[in-house]
Amino acid sequence: MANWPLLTFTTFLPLVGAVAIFFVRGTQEDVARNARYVALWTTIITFVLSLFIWINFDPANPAYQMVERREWIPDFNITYHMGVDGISVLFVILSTFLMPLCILASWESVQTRVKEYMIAFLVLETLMIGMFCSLDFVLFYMFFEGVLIPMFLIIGVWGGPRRVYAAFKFFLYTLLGSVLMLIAILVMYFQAGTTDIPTITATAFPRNMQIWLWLAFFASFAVKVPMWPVHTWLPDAHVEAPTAGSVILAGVLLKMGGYGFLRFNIPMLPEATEFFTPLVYTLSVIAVIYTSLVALAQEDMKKLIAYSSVAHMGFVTIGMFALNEQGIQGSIFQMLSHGIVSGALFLCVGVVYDRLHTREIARYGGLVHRMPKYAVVFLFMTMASVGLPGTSGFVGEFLVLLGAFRDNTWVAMLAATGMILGAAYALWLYRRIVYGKLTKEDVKHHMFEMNGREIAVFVPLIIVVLWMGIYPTSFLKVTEASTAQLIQTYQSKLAAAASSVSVAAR
Amino acid sequence: MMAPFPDLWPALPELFLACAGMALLMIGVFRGENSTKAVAYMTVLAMLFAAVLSMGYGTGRVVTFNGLFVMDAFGVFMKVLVLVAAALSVILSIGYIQREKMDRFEFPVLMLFATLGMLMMISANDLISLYVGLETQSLALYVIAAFRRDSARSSEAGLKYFVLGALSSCLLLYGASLVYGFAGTTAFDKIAALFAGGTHPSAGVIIGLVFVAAGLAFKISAVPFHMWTPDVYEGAPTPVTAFFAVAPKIAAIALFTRLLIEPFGDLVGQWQQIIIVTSILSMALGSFAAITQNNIKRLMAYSSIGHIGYALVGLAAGTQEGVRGVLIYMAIYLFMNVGTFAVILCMKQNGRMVEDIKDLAGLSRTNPMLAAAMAIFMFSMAGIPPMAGFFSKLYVFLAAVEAHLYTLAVIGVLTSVVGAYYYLRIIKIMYFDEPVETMDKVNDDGMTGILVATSLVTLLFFVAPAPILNSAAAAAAALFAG
Amino acid sequence: MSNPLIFEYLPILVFLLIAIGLAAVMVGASYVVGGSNPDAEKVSPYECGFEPFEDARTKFDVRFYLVSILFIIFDLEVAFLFPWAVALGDIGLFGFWSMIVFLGILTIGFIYEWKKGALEWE
Amino acid sequence: MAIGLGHYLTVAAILFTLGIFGIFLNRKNVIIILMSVEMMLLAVNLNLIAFSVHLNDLVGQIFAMIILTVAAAEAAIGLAILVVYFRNRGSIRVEDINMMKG
Amino acid sequence: MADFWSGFLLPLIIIVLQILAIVVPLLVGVAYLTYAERKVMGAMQLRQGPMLVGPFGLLQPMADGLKLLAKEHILPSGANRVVFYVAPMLTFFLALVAWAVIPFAEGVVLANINVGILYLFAISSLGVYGIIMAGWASNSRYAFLGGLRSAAQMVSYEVSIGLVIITVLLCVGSLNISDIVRAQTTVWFAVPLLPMFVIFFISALAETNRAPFDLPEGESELVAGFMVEYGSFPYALFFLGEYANMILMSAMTSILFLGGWLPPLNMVPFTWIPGPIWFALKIVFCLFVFIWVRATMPRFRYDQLMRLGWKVFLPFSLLWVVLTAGVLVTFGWLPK
Repeated sequence: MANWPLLTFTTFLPLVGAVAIFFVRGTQEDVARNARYVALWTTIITFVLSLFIWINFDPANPAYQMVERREWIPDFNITYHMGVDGISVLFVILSTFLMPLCILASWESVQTRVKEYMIAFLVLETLMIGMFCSLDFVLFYMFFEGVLIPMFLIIGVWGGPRRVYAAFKFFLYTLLGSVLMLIAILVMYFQAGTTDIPTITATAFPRNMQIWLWLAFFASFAVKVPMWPVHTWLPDAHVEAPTAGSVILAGVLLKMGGYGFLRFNIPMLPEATEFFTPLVYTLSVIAVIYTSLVALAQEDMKKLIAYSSVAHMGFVTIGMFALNEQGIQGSIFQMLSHGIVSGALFLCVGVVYDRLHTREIARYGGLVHRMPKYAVVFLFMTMASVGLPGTSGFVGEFLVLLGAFRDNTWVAMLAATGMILGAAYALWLYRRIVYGKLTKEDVKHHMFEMNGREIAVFVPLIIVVLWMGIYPTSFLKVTEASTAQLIQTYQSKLAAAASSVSVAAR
Repeated sequence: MMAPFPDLWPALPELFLACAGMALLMIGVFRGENSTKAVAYMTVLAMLFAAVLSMGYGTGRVVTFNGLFVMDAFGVFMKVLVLVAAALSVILSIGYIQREKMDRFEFPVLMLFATLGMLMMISANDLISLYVGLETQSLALYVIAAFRRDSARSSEAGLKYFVLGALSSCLLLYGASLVYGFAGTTAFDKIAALFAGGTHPSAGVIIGLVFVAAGLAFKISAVPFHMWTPDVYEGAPTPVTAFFAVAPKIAAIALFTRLLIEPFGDLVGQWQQIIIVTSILSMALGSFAAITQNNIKRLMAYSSIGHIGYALVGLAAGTQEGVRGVLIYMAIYLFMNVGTFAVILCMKQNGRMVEDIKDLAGLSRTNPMLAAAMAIFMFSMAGIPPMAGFFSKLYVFLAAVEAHLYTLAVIGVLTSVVGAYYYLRIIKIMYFDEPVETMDKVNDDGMTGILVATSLVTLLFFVAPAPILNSAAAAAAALFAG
Repeated sequence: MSNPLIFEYLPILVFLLIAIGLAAVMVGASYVVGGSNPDAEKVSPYECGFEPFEDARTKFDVRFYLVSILFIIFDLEVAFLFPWAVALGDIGLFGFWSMIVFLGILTIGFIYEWKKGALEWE
Repeated sequence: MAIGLGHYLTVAAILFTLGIFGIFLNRKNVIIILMSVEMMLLAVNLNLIAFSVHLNDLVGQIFAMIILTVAAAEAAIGLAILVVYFRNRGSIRVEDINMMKG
Repeated sequence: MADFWSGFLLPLIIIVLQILAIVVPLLVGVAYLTYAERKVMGAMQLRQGPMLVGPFGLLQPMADGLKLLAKEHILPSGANRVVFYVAPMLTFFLALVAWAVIPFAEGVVLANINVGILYLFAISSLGVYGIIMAGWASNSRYAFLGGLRSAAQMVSYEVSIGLVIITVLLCVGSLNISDIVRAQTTVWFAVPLLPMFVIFFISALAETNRAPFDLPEGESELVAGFMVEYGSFPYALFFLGEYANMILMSAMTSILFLGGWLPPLNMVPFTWIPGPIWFALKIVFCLFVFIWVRATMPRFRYDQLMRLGWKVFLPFSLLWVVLTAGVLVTFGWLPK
């Protein structure tokens, strides 16, 4: 099993499924049914396969594991280099975990062009996994950018009424950021002579260059995260995307930005990171508070959750740039948690949307009377989002705040304020939708309890949220070694730079 | 002074193509109009065979015809590209010219002769052979632009192309005359020797170089000499546009590259600024002007202007890596563009060719394969990985960054985002909009084959990029060694 | 600039001037001697009994264009032949065969024209 | 006053500029554009021959000769296209060449 | 001052005198060529020709000239005045200036330039301008069509003339006209290049719009073609130009194929007679053939005319060029 290219298999298995679906022929119903089943089984197998990655992963080892390396473009020293460490491995699992749920969630809600839909999702999965596994910049960039294509189509084809606008906005915003990153990658290539990520991580860049490179990377990842003020694509994209698209967007795509910060900005450009930390803090704090306030004013469920994502990701960036173990571990944990919780929330919205075809909060009310199980699930996820102890959200936010306190009290305090606001809008949303009297006619007649499939979607999510909340060590253990190494790299590089500066000054 | 017989071997592809062209002309004229299809297929075979002949040529640099003609790995690479592009265009045109009642056998033959001119351009090693090759190409192109005699648009396109082409030839010649006068020679090798070792050139040479560059900028339709492109692309018959968009561009870029690198390589400081400005303007105009277009051929015109801007980014670097970037760019550009035009040639509703972008509405429903192919090309042109177009941009920007042209690179990537917008617009129309009218079914094996082949190349380029990258690298190295 | 060259051509220049002068004098003299007394009928263009009702410079057969275009091509080829013919003794076999190839290509074009009917006049 | 290289170049430059202006300022007739092109080629040939004599090098004259030939072919094709155009549109006014805009 | 006199003015006066020595006999020759034509044709048609003015009608050309001089000028309505008048002047002018390079004997030539034959070729090519201008400027359909047809005819045959000249040049190796004549010392080119000689002469007929190729101005079809609107002395200029061109073409024929001023055989009785006389005799002979052809041959149809030029003469002369060059190269007979 050791020599088995597990990562490659996991990455490209969905693609095989996509190709298989591509060749499905027959009547429209047959094609749709077969496509659904092929997609479901492909994603499930991929998930199982990815569990082997976790099993084989040695948490004590901070280095990249299960490394595969092949010649790709030898002229440029660009290789096909895959591997996972403690930072990335859980994101891979997150992606593969959410995927079957997304397929299930779209089982009935997507009726048009099912074949293309499933292909798009499977391609998307390949790209996401590949992105988290790649250890070569060009390879990384390929996956990172490639994600735009299926996502653009998912939003644009199966999205809501303003899908075209949203799809364009999503695409162009992210593209704009990442092309600048491309330039930065090229500059690094010439500095380091390779696009190999571990090698570049070990390379020292001059301070001036670091500043520019950092900004370029930041442009890309800040849009992805998204940070205030470049977050505006997110509400649109979330609102217009189909439910499963929103889940993936919130669950995985946003994590790409955070992952990018951890993988590139911090270890590669420590001096610039140090220099820009105040900026990141400022933006994150604004994000946390401002978007929470904006979320309060939302009339659209998805929009509200979208803004909450911005706020939560603000926490993540704060934790990350606290640059201590608690902060970074917390931010990773928070990202995983948010991936599952916000995904689940979007699924909750999807459930009611499938019934009433509206996301306007005011149209609902009193659902608890008709759909008690749903009310429970929704409540649970809302609590997880707010950060109730015992749920995953609590662990992440707690660790982040802890880390932040150690670095900057003010930031931690403001972030904590954001948490309160978060509780406010989440609970208010829940109250408006689920509680109250059942007055509206259409709610009375159209809202039925969740069926088996829908429950099957939520059960694993609930289990995971509880698991993460009650026994977080099984996750934190995985990230621990790599985080420690990350911080150590960061500190030692900073120290080296400082000593060389002082040598120069002397 | 008895001139010795020159070594004809390096010019074998050209000689073969010339003979084949004349033979086909004779076959056509003796067999009559119904021989068009046969002549067209034979043209394709001739082009492909010429490509094989070019490839059979080894490495190293050979100069023949008293220094007028040069053959090296750079030439091989570019010639193969041009020949492949031309052959694909001919295949694309076969069905079209039959349907549109313009199946005169002169059409493929003219394309063959234009290709011959392009090969000569690529191998030109003297201002005279440069001019002769350029004109051999241009004269044939003028005619095929106006090939639909009964169409006012086609003849207008031909007229415009002719007038501006002639003007550009004049500019080029005026520059050539100045270079000749002030450098005292027209041979590239001698000009290069003149400036080797940092000799400062006289103002006359620089002015001449600027004029020559302007003339060539016309041919590659770089801003500010791009005015003809949209009109000609729109007016010319579509397969002709496909041909225009690819083969002559590749040849002209090859010529431009050789001219700037070989004889004027040591004057890089003098021409770099010009190329940078041209490049930026082309990228910007190509991106912004395309946004408002409704005709897809016109849009492709602006797109090609933009692409030339990106290719020039590589040239602006003036380094071996830059040239390699240009070569890779043109190679990938070939497949994307031929593919896109194959899609455009499939756009037919109720037996009538349509070329409005809005006619593509809902294509993904009515013809999912065509839409998928088009989407691949559009994403590729926008430079989104993993499509081939990403790699083409990667390598030119790589060169620009290496040459410390950061501003140029940043402007380049920013315009590529703007450009992405209009490529996305096409995808949006195909995928997001509801179909209005279905496209006719296309029964053309050649076209289908090209569609499949080009879209697969574009999509799967990343799997095995080495062949193209390596030969481009070898070609660039050859240019700098020579 | 060599002076002998100018002296060789000077007579031609003078001849040109004299010829122009002569032609002008002749026309001028007849203008003076003959005078002019036009009326509407006299100055109307010659027609076979019809009133000329429109400009005479209208469209005409495209063949005339064809002839002129063919002429340009062939006359220029003659321009290439002139120096070749004079220098054939110096340039040897290579020169000879080059021109034969050139003429061969020309012949191909000529055959093409012939078969396409560009040389037919009816 | 000896007529030197500079004079020839000046004349050629003037002719060339006139040709360019003829192309861009002319709003009347396409034929005038063709004639302007020919004038520019004339300027080029003048340049080449002046340089050829100045450098005592035959290449310039050969170049001029080739330009003459190619220019003739070019003019022939240009005229042919013009005729085709005229048959389609019934006009060769420069202002009328505007079917495609944008 | 002396410098000015000996270095500038004197040579100039000499040149002018030389020119007059060419022009005056030429014009007289033209005048009497018209007379000769009428007389010869009269004789061939068994009639007398002009007899009234002067003895044997010898003063007839003068009378014609005076008549034309005295005639009224007419500028047709709608005509382009400048072009209308320039056209005949151009025709006449070209017919004159071509003589600048014609050698009348060894060393007897106004301008012995080394590209004489090119000059001749160029000047004779320009002749078509006069015709086109006249046809266009007249604003008459007859004139317009006549001009076009005439121009098309002239350019068609000019190609063959060019090729014929090339064959001669191949045998000479020089563009100097005197050299061309000298090269025929052993044998006139009419002998080895007989087919070319024939082609050249026939093309010369077509080039001068003479019978049997005179249909551009055929009285019965196009009422004198491009000249229909001309009267008075402009008409006379066309007339003069045309006949001067005939003489010129005869001179070219003599130079290229009949050995110019050289005697037929380089031996005693012939060498007694001076070169100019031989030259004149040859020209007269050619002119006689011109007239003879006119008197005997029926007029060609236009399509036949174009066919002859493009489909017979052009390929044939092209072939002959290749043949000549091939033979010369193969046997090493190339000059120099």
